[in-house]
Amino acid sequence: MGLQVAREEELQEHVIITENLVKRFGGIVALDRVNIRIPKGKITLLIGPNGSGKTTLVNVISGFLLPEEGRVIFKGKDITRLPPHERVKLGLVRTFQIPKPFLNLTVLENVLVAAEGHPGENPYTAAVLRSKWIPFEEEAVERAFDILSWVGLYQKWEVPASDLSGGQLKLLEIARAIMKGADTIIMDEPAAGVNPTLVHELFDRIVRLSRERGVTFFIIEHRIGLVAKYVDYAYAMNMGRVIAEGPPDYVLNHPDVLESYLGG
Amino acid sequence: MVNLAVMAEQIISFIAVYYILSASLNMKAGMTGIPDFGQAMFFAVGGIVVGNLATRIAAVIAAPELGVTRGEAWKLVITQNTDFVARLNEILPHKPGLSIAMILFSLVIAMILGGLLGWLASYPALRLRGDYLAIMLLTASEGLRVLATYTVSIMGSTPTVGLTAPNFFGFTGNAPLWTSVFALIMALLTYVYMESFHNSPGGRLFRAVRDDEESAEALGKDVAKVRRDAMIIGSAFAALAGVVFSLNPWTTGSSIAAQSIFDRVFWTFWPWALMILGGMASNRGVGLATTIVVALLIGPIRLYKQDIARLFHVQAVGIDVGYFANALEYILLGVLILLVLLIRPRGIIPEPPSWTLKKDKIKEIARKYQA
Amino acid sequence: MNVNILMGTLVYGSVLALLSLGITLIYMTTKVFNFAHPRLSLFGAYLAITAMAAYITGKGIQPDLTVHEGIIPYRLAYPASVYIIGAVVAIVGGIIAAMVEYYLILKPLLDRGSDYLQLMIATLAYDFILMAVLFLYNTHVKIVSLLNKINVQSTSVDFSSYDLYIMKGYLTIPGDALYSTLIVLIITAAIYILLFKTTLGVKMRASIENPPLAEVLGINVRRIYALSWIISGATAGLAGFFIMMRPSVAGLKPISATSPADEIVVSAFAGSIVGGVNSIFGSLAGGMLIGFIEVYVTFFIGIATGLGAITKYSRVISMFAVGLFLLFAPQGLAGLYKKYLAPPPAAPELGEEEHEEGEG
Amino acid sequence: MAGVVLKLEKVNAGYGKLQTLFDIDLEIPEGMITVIVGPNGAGKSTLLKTMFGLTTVYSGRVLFYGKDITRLPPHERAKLGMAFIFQLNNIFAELTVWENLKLAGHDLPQDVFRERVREVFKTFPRLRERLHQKAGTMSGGERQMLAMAIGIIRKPKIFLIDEPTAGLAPKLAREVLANVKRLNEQGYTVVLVEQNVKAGLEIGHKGVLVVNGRIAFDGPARELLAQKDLAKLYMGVV
Repeated sequence: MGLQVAREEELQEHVIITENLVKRFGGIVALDRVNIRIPKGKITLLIGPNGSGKTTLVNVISGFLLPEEGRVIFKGKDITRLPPHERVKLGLVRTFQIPKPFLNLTVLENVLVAAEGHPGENPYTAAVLRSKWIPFEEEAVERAFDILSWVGLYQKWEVPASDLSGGQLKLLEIARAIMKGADTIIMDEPAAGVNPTLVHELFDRIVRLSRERGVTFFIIEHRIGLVAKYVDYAYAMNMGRVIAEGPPDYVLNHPDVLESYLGG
Repeated sequence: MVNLAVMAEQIISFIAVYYILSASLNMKAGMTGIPDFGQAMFFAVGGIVVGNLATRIAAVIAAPELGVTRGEAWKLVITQNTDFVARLNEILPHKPGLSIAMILFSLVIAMILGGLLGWLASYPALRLRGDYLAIMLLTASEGLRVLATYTVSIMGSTPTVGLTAPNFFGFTGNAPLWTSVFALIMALLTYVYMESFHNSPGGRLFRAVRDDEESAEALGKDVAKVRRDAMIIGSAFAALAGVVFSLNPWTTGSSIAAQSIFDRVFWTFWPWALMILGGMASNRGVGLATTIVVALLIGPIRLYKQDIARLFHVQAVGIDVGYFANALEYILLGVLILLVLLIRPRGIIPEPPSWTLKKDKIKEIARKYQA
Repeated sequence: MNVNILMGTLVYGSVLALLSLGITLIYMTTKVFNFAHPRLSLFGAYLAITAMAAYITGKGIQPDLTVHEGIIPYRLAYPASVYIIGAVVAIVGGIIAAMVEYYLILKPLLDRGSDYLQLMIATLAYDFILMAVLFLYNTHVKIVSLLNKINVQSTSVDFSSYDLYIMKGYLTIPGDALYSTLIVLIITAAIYILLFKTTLGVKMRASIENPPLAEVLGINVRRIYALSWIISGATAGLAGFFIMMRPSVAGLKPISATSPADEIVVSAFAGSIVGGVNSIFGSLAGGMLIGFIEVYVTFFIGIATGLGAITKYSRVISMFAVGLFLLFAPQGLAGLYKKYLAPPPAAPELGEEEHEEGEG
Repeated sequence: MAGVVLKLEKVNAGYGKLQTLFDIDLEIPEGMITVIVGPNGAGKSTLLKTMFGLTTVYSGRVLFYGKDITRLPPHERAKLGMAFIFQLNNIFAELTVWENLKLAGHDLPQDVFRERVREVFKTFPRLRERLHQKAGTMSGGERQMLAMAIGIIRKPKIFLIDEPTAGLAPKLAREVLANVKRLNEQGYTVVLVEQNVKAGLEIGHKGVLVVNGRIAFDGPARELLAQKDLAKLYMGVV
């Protein structure tokens, strides 16, 4: 079978590379030698029917599950055994299917909490030595507004997160991820439960972020019809295996993909 | 006859104690979401430090002038508390250095010990959530109350009688006035601190952890540390409230006893009521609620309960006036809490955002990025 | 073997078992730790005292302290009807206080979606109000003087000298130790029958386990919850009756509006938590266990170590029990039983993969 | 001509602020199995829950035998003769099988209840063997049986079943679908949400495809199954 070895130029072009990932639950093989490569600065889509192993793959890449075999390579570094928060520090951030905002904080505050290494977060000095963190905070607020206007939440900066709609909450999650310094964002079903108009708005933003800022997106989505036109590359999985990959049109018309969606 | 100046001094003292205690609770429960139903035990630390530590040390230092050995002074100040403190009070007015040193000593040591106890209590706070944690802290406070009540070496006093602390403000010439001023200054400093902390990235982080721990963790925040810090700092302030209470004869009624400083109604449940009334995580709300409620309710009731009760002519139906006054406070507390929960669950001033920079400054930055 | 201590343990353990049972029932159905629970007991006790005093004075009954000889020699100060009236009125009082709490305070808050903290604080607020009402009632009716009239010579309510006593040789067995234990056993059996042998009990267990499914099957879940409040109030009232009969158990002060409820609250919660807050039978066992440790075990530790004073600290033991169980065995005795003693349930069959999120 | 049990007219619905269903028009014919399929997140479960009043309806009407039930709470619908079988937690795991059944028939006269229990045992003989076992200790397939039995005891006019095969091994899934079919053969009207399109449509009479919160196909199940571009349609590409 031979282990696939990541070559130099592959490492240059691809942010995430998985090599022969295997993950079992009891007797069931959830991931069966999965090899994927996520191109840098592009939007990659992952589709597949229920139980095909998509969520397991995302959990392995983001560090919430450890694989039995295989490797996960992020920016040329083997991160297979790295805990999730270490991956966050490297720039790999995932969002959840159900957004988890800080409900009583304003949109701006939600983004500001994501700032890394804030000197003003030390509770023993924050109240007394304000001058120590004011410059950092000013800079953070600037970045936060920059990001908010990018994701399209600028108008809402003063509103508590509890007043946002489902789609806006997903935008807020993206904003926090970028504030955190993420250059690679894995999203689990960003369009689930969001009305079509907002889905288009959300993906317009995602496209802009990837084109203009070079952010890499890896997106699981079921509502393929809505989002297919926005993505650059697609993977399809079934029964724990990658059954097709390529441009979205090619993958969506692949006979194995069509067959797998109808079940056995 | 009601002496207005005295009344003002007394009420200000009560407001100060309650504000510091409620603000401390607000940091733990309102901002960080730790349901601290054991607030009384942190408060009691302040009482113990003043009653059993500062009092003894002052006695030991002043022993030669009182004609006893230092070893005797250490014991006598407890065993013959009233007499010995009376003698001490005669010479303390001439010793401003010692008095001030003892006040500062009480403040510093109590805050350190309070913080330490908060740090200990933060261990269950990291493992337990919600109502279980509330019960756990309540039980811990009750357990410490029993320990302190029956262990003379902790309280320095027998269970019910209590200790009288020396008058450390005698040197000012007008002790009642200056104890009240001292209490007021402590309360104002607490207010400034809490306001400043709320409007800092640290305050924002506390509130974020309260809203969603997992999300904070996912953003790389050390949630355990945040909860621990909130318990330490918050509890230190509770101990500070205990010191302000214990140094002040207006509030103690001249006696510090385990029964009174561990009282969970006075030092746990009233602060909860005040915090909920003011608005959780709303420092201004807590300050406002404390001022109004203490000035109009707690203060007058505690101080003039007999007079108030007489207004109701309850003797006519065979109800004891003193009992009625006590009952009145509880009924008012209960009804007040229920009304707030039903009518204004977010309090009189709902939680504000953390204005880390001036609002104008933020708006100025905002304008730059108007897409 | 100290009979007095054993008897005291039985009364105190029974009181705690009854209180823990009530706390657990409310936690299982209404999801709140009811801080006012011990005060419901006192409410029942106050009504009971009043009723008993009124009955005794009304009928002009004089206490009779002679020992009746026979196969079982005994002494009973008043006719049995006096005690029965007391117990029944206590139960009714407990139920009234509980229903007021549920319908006037907790239900409105539950309907507007209050969180656990707000519910907990509301029970506290109710506790204050109830306490103040008892306070005022006490001074208004002057229960003490009422009782003085019927020759209960004490400054506060303590009925123990008028209790049933069985006297055989040197042995004196107070009646309340017998019937409080008996009643706890009967209640345990009755609850077992209710829960496992009647349709109502099945409905109760169903409403606790899966309220939406029960509702879909047409069961009025709200009414079932009200029933649990009734049981909780009734057992609280009964516990109040026993506290009144023997307030000296475990160092409780004689009954007054504040003291017994405030002192016993931690131990009662300890019983519920040690039992595992979601287990009815666990709460009964937990209450008994805490009572046994607080009275019996500390007494013997005191004798063995020569530190008689240690019994004063008995309530610290409850505190440790709460801490240890919450931190290391939050499911309590019931959880330990399930883990180590009960037969394991069959493993459910594995799905194809971990269950992915359902659709939104 | 079979009657119409349930009718949805221009229904817009969702959870709280999140709208997931758009302009749904649908008829559920009497005595048939109607199978609702569609990709995850398309709104098929929401559609089923809307029929039982478990979602927020913003506009439109839901009719049950011609009666407007749009604003009726779930337990009232249960009394009208509708049964909903949840995807998860659809039995009382802490109760025995017998207690589960007794609970389902709590408002029935004794003799009727006995009769229905006999009926249940005819349909699911396996449950009789497990009668005094705690329901939580049974296998996944047996649990689904019990969930349906709870419904049968109430003799509803319509069964709404939400993804009964989710998370089950293939063999068990087939068994569960066979049970649904048997249910229908005894005369019950069934609405079934099923993730396995082929297997679901094979037992169904009517097929409904939901994509992106809208109905993309509504017709005979066999016709839907035979659609050449079904898979594409299914993914909402077309």
